[in-house]
Amino acid sequence: MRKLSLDNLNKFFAAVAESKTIYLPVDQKDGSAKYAKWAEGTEWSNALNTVRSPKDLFFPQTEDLMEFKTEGKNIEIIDIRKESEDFVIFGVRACDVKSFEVLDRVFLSEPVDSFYASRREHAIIVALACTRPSETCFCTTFGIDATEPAGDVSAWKTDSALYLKANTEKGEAFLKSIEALTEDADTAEVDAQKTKTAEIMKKLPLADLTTDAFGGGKTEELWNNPVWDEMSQTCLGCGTCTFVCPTCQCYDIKDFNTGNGVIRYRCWDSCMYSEFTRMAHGNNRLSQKERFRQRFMHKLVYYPENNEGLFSCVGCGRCLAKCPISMNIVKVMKKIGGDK
Amino acid sequence: MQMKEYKPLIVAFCCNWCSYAGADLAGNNRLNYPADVKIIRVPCSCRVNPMFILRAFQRGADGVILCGCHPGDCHYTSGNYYTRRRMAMLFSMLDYLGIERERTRVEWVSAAEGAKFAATMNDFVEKVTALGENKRLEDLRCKR
Amino acid sequence: MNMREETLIPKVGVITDVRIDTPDIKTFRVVTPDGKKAFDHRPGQCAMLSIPGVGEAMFSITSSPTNTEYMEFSIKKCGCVTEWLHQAEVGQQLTIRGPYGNPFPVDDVFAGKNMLFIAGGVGLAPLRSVINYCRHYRDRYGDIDIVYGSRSKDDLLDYKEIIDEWANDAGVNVHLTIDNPQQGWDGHVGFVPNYVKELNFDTNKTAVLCGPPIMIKFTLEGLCALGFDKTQIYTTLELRMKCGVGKCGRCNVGSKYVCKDGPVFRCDELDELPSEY
Amino acid sequence: MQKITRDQLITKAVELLSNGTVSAVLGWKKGEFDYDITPAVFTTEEEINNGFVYNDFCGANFSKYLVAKTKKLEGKILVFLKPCDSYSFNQLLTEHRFDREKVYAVGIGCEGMADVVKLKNKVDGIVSIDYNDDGMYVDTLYDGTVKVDYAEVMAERCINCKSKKCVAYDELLGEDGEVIDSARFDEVASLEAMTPDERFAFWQGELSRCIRCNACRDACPACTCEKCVFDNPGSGVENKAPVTSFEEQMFHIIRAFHVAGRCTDCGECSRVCPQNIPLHLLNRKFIKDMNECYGEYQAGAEVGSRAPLVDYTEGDLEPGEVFERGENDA
Repeated sequence: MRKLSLDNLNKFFAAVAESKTIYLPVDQKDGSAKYAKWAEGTEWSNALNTVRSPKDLFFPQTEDLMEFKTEGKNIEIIDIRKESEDFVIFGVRACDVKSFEVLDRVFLSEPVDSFYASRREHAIIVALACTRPSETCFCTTFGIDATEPAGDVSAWKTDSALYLKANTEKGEAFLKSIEALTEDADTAEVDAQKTKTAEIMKKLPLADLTTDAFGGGKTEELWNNPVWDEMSQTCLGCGTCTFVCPTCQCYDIKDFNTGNGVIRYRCWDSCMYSEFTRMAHGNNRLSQKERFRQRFMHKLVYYPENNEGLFSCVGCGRCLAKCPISMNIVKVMKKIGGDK
Repeated sequence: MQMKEYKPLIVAFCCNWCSYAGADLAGNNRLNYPADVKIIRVPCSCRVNPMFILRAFQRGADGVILCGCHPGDCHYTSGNYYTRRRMAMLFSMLDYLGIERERTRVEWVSAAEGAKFAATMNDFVEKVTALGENKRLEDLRCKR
Repeated sequence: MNMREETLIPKVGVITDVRIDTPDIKTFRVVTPDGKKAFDHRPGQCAMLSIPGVGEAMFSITSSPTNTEYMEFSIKKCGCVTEWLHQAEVGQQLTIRGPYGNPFPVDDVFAGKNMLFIAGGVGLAPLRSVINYCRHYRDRYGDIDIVYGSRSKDDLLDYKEIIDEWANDAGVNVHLTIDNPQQGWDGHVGFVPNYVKELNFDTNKTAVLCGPPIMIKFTLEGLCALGFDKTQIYTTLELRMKCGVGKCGRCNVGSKYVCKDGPVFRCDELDELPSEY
Repeated sequence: MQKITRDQLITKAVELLSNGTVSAVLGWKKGEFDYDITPAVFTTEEEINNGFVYNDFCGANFSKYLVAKTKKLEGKILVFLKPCDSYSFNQLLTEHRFDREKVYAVGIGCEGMADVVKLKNKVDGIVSIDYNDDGMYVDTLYDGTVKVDYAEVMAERCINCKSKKCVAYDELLGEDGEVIDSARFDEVASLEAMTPDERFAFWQGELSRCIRCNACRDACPACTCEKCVFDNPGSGVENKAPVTSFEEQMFHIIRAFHVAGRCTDCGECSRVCPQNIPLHLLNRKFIKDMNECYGEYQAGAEVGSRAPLVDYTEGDLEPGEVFERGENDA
């Protein structure tokens, strides 16, 4: 384990930034945080997490896929892809690190999504252990240890220092590149922090939430549950939950005619939108109940069925904080699983 | 490198009954006004939806002017009265968002006012030229 | 740049023939600009066609894989992309990518079986690929029955091919029907599900169904009434798709993605899916 | 803290349900942490006793739900209207969006609602909240019990409340208030006083956070189109994500314009925005302009009133004069 004095933090960012772009959580005017590029003078946010998840950095909300030039009846396809450059995502929480695994299984399964893969391969993830989880946190439900985040490098921030531990080859190379700024350290302070945080995690209001009622193979059992009617009745059908979710990955592909050509781009889409499944001949999910059910069934049943039991939720709590009507996956899980 | 002289692109929505005829008259009378004014004929100034104005800017317009019959003279009795309120509100909103107010204008031009049409366009183009390119309400994709 | 292949980036295709089949269905022949078939496919698979600026949509490949020269798509005018295609002329380029989805199990499950094909309207498009495949390798399959119905005689897709070729093949029985009586039509009149029941097929067959959802529903009931088991019946689904490779999430039904795990499903597999297709 | 209590509302709801006046109740349902309250439809006394809550986080405006619920449910539906909700209620009636006969409206006085974001910016790890006369006592994960004054966390829309008068109801609980001469346009005015460059920078900063979740639209009681122009592929402007800053601007200008004259200034758009964009400042700009140019008008104050943008007078200001007006004021 290596140790970086917090006094050297800016030197560290500057040193890394010489060769790679660093993205880290920074505060916004309204008090929330977002991932932004580090530049001289950028302050690292103390916020527990960002409103938008770091999935943006691999799977941006909008991205151009290709361009077309048309002339008469002829079409030319222009491949505008560029290999990503190396970059560092700094301060990713354990839940969000886990979300990358969820996304990987979609985008890196055959046929591999080259846009996503290129960024993923060039990213170094420096994950940060939590010390002050919020009441909306429930990552433990999904077996995530917030005190021991995965990622290429795990980091622990104490009052005076940042402790760093490499988990992968990429991570080791990264630590090596900043060796001059860090020193060897024992794990005492980190261990103490972990114990303390673990105690807090146990006391969180959602600590006893379980996934027992869910998982692959439960489609038939849960599909006709009257809960869907009841819980979806005031859903607004907006896309807030899906857009702040670190694991939601549905997208749309659209064309934009610039007047000089056509750009085909993709953008996030939401299964909560009424247009999501609309075809020329009709729509197979006509009511908000069906769309609402799709979202939660996908996260808690369909996805685990296809991915050896891995749930497509990481307990980050963003949807709990942001849903305009405060309806969320925890309420659904508790209602179906039996409120304790 | 020689600097190319900046010429703004102006979109003019002209009502079919008055302003479009006014533009025609300006042409017939050989009155000069810049060729950078692109006229879009609409059945009534009231046909112009706020989205038209924004889309004109998106597609590269540097200024948008809306011309209709004089209040009281609308072919459809009251269309331009509604336009007047709508555009007043819309342009005030654009101004509120920090978009230069000289880029938008409403002008009443009758079929007999060829000279006014030409003068209005000359004046508008001059004002927009002074402002330079539209940067605040542009869609970069359309400039590739 | 040495980035890996990207399935979302299509190839250019060119329309070399447009056949007007019915008032609202045209069949387009598509090859690459150098005159070759864009890619190989299996019966029942689909391809994404697009017109830049208009949109992209999934279509089943109606020509048989045994046709190595070109692909054909029978397309009904019903949305943005299809409407645009319907006014396209020969020589128009479009983009094409694929093949997507699972094919019909023509070489294993279907081999040696008596085949019963049941189609309604434009639902013949995906089946034509299998039918022609089976006709091409005639000796690998038993008897072939084809039940095809449409609104009227004019709405029968590939009518000429059916009459001139299919009906003349040995061991191939074609049963046509239209919804309402029509002058110049001396064949059967009535809906497909009823006709299937009337024909009273023996159950020593593997059935393949495609058509509007309501037809599929009642024909399936009819077949089961005749004693067919759901494991003997195959159908092909259609849902909104964007990526074609099980990532965009649109065609997700239960744990399946129609584009990747379908579009061909055995009817007993469908029973395991939530009824949302 | 609200003067109207949960018990009062429950008693009323149960009474109306059991005497058959209504068959369903639109109300607030308790959440996990006392502040995450969900609008819900209650149909039995048991459901009401178990789940119905009313506290300072019951800000959601129910009026829009009536459009869908009156079509779907048999019999009358009971709705509780806070003063600002009652304006939306009237506005929807003006636009014939639901059948008044199918609704039993109970007006309730309101002392101003709390803003969860403000509370969370003050207090970390909220476990539960007690409401006392002198403030909220928030039980937290890290700092024990923290006392928060109601005024500290009051929502912006309530600080600048325009009216405590219920303008529509079948029955009123508590006392009716008065229309207030509020300072709600002050922030708009201070923006107007900035230079165009400053205004542009301000709005770029705000709008660039937009994720186009459409929550502002979907929560807005004035946005009741069956098909929104931004969802309609035929409109040519359908978009699901703000690809460029232009599309951000367009969405928000058009959203505000489409409700101009119909917006009652209930503030739901700003409340639901996950990125805390002050969307009400766009709506209020239109309201302020219309008040100044075409006379005072409050949407929803009475059923059947004619909004400024569907009306005119021959002597209206010219668009150019609207700008000059600003300059003369300054």
